[in-house]
Amino acid sequence: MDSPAIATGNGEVLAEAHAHPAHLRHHFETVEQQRDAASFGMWLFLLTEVMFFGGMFMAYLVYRNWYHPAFVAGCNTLNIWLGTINTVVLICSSLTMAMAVYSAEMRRKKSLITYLILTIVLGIAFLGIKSVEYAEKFELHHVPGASFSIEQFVHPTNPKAVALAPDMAEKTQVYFSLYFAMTGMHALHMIIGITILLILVVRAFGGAYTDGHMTTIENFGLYWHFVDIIWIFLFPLLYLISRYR
Amino acid sequence: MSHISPVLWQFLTNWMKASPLFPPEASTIAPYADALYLFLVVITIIGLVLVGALVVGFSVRYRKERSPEATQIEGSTLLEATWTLIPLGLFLIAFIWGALLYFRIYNPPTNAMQVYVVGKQWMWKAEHPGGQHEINALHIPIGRPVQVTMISQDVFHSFSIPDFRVKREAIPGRYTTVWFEATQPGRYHIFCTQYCGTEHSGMIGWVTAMTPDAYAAWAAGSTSGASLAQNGERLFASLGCNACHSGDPAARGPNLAQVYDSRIRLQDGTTAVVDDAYLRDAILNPSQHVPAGYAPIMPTYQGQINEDGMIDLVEYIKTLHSNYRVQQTLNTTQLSSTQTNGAAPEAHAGVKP
Amino acid sequence: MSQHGATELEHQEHHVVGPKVYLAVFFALMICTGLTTWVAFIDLGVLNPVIALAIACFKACLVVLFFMHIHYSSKLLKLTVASGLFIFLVLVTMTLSDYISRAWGLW
Amino acid sequence: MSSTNTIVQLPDQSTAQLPRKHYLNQEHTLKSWLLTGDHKRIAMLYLFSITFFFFIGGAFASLIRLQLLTPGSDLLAPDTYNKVFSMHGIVMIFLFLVPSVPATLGNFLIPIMIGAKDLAFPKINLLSWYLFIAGGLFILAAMILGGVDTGWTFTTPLSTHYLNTHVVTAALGIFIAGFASILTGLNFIVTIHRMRAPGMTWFRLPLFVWGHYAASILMVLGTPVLAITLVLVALERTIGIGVFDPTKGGDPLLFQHLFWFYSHPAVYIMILPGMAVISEVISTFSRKRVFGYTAVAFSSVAIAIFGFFVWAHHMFIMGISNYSALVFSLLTMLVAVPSAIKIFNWAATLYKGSITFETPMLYAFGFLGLFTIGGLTGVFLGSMGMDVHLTETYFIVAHFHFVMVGGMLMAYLAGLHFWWPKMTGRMYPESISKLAAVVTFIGFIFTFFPQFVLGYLGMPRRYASYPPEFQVLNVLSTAGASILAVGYLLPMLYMPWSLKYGKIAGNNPWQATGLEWQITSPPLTENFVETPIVDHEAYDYEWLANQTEHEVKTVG
Repeated sequence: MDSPAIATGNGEVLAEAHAHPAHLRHHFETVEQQRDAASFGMWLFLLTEVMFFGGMFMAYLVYRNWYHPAFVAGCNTLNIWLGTINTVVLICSSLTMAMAVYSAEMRRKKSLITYLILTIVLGIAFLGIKSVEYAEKFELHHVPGASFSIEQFVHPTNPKAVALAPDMAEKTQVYFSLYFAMTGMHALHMIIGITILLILVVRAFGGAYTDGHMTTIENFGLYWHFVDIIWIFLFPLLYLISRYR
Repeated sequence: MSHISPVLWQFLTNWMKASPLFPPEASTIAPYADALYLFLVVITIIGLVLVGALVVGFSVRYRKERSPEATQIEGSTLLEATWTLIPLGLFLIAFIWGALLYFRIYNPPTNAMQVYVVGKQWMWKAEHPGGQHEINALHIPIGRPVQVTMISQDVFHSFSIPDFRVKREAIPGRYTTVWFEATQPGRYHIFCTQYCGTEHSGMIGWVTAMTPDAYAAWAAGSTSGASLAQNGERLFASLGCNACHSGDPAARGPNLAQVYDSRIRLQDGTTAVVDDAYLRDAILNPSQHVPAGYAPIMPTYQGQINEDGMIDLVEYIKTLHSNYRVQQTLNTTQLSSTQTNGAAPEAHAGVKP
Repeated sequence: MSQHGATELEHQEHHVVGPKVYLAVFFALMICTGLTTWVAFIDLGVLNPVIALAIACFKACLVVLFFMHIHYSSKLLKLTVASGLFIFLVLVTMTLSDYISRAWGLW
Repeated sequence: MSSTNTIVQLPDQSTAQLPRKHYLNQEHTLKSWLLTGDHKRIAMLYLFSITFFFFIGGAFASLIRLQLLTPGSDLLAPDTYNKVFSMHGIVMIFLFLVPSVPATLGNFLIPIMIGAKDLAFPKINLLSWYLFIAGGLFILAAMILGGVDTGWTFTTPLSTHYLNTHVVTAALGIFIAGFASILTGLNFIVTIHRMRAPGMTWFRLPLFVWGHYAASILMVLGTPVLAITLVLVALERTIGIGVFDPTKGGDPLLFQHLFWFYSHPAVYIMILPGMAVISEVISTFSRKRVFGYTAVAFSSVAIAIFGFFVWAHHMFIMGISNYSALVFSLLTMLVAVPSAIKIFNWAATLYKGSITFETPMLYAFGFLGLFTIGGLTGVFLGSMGMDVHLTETYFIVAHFHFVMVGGMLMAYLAGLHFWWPKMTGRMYPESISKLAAVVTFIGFIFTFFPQFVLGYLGMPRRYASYPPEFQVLNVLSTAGASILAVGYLLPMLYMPWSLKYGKIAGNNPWQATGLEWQITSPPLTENFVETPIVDHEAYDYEWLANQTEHEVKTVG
């Protein structure tokens, strides 16, 4: 909780600071202070992200309790296996990202680049699977808005599915609204993440991050893991409600 | 306010009525609201005078010319505690008093007369059970509690009668209620206070409070001919509700006679009190309101009945004390359906999406 | 400022988390994912969502503690994470206080 | 009560000189301003932009007051009027009040006050300004393309389904400006935690920093909820998802919950930095340590925390459950207490001081009076039964303006005058600025006090036309507004004037104790020649008295 500057701000350290280690910005006293500030800042940013998604989780909670049958029916139209595979893909990408951070820490340029590219590939795989799922929703008219149709819920073609009363079937639109809002926002975060990863790879080729200054890659790792955590919650909430029916 | 000397109270109320600082007290709630208001105003004045006196007093006494030396003082826990606890106490009184008033405003007495209000951009439509329809106007008798059940057809509106000190938002998709008892004949403003679009400031009307006799005369003179319940009955028949809700023990739908205000068991094991909101919801979202022992076969009437029609239906079911009329209507429709060859089934098919 | 020494120590060693920990966490996450999908097909009544969320929370904790290094981080960061959780719970509980009690009727 | 006596003499300014090199003349190119990482220059950029937006919002306010001069909608058609008050609200809240003190004074002073060379993330600080400008441009675009008439509250389903104006553009603008505010808050929190100079412990921080710390917590945690709410509104408008739409099964009250979850704490985002300024000003001009330093510091944090628990008091008549209304009302009463604590501590600070009445002090006195009224009328609205009659009327307009304009804007002007010598190196003209302070105060009372009465009489807010019996009070209010406008225009004239003709201020014209007063005015780009080592409490006038002997040249 305390400023490292207090501990280091006496004369001798100041003299050292004037020697300006590489990557130390002028307004920080020490590299440690700079690094701590950066990761603290990143965590605060993630806090805002928690609240950003928190609003949607809140809405989900309310409507799930109000329209439970519609949510169950909506959930049953999702492909649980694609969801599970996507979860696995995302956890793998988290692992590769963690390993990338480790490689940067160990100053291994080659493995850093490999792991970053692996992370990109896994991220794109996730988005690919997601887009397959989205395309299916478009075909079934399950995208909220003008083209939304409740036909599948009132008269399901799948013999195992439970038919909903029309009034409850209408409420599946709330489920899909939240489904698209939540997974869409998550996908948007993935796309932003992949874009940044591409930049990181290019700069890693140039030798960045393996020279001891790895704050950027560390903080990006935090972001990537956070996106993973959001999916860890989205998966059970959207795919696994009362699956046994 | 009985403990205040009557003379003083008289003086205060007369002054309040004469001055433009207060709106007239035209309902039974108004004096309660004004009493709380006065209490809060007094607190504010005391607070302001206290702060003002401290600031001005210290500024005069300790201005640089008189007090060239500042004496450094760290603080005082005792003083901090004082000005934490005293305001806290006062605020808590305001909280309790306000809560009591709130429940007075929103808990209608059971004998209240019913009026329905539908808000839409940009007018208030008032409907009396006797079939009197008014736009941007509301006629009520004095000396009788009036419960207003409202709903909005489009956006949020807010039904406000400042002279009665009551206000409630009319919300799309849900009934809200407020009640008041006018004490003096007169005309009072109705405002829409929730911003609702272009003509928001045009959404105003008048409450006319009348003596009971005058009200009776007005009610007799301005009825549209059919009461809300009668309109509801017509709608009930034309939508084919009586096909299932016939009152027969073997009928597919539950018996609706005397169902209003009763507590019923639902299919999922919970119980619910049948009030206006329940009836409305059960017609629009029947699958969430299936009574125990019945199959969830009722179709939804979402998008087929406007809010006025809903009010007619609700009012009809409210006044349904026996099934005599239902069976009569049923007989006529069955008769007509056999005559016209399937008019009723068509109507039935029409309600399926 | 007695905590100078403590903070200094805290900052001195920047903990490097090795691949072993990462792999262990990774396998735990995988097992949890399998578990949660498997459990979803068993009818446990109200317990289904509870278990699904419990597993999700556990997985999230693993990611936060190890992948995101909170386990090795300063108190400040731990507090930051906790405060995020706290304020989210405020949003949820206070809003639900309205939704839950709305169903109880007028008074 | 341990006590010591201190005498503080104001320095002789006749010999004061501007430093040869400082942050303003370090570089002169436009690029050096637009790509600067210097928190002081970014503060100046913010100062210019929010002044611009203040006058846009002010122009809309004048239109509102002129329209309300007569009962009919004579000046503007109702839909134009709706656009005008919506733009007034949106511009003033999101583009002026939220960034006002934090982004200008906070940006300028927080690093200096804690003895740092800059904020922790200078580039993010600059990014925040660009985001703010982008957000502002979107809002201006919405205005120029035909306006938006949702009110600043964006109530659904009105905003999603019933209006054809540029709701999405305006919402996007607020979304972007919101991120500017998040980044500012984030930067402050990290800076205050991580960048304090040696010896600058938490309880040696000036109360200005405490207030900003509390406000920053609210910015970081509250704003994203507004962001997602506006995203959902935009999605509902554009592609028709059904989260808040009652016809699709959504609950419009959920929008209110999410919106006020941010927008109630937002008023604390606006007022806490204002309170922070007042602590500094009152201490300086009574030459006394703020009475009950810890109480004032913790009351800021208490406001920040409790501020998150009370939002549904905006919804008492909207049909939330009575039980939950009860809880929210009780918590509202609790959050009022820390503000009362602050007021009394400030008043007690004057006790046994050595008080002078420079312009910032006059504004601060204005703040004390108006904020007391504004705060106590908030209790009216927190008291559920009273709220039924008062909410959505001019009472709430008056309450809000007493707190925000009477409180926050007074504090902002107090701060601007107080730190003007530090920011520019020159004094503003004292007598005319005193006049401006008095004019502002009088104009304010005339403008907004009648609105309390109007509110109790029941005049609804956001009315383009109104029943004629309300006219007398409205005319009074408009008359007051014209005085108020003069009060705000005066600083616009003499502040720029003083840039060239003002007296040279010297390092510490007020003999204040903060670190910012121990360096040159205007400060060097790096603030301090070498990192200061703090060995005294905040507001230690005794320390200052000893310092004056060698004119604190060592730090600057």
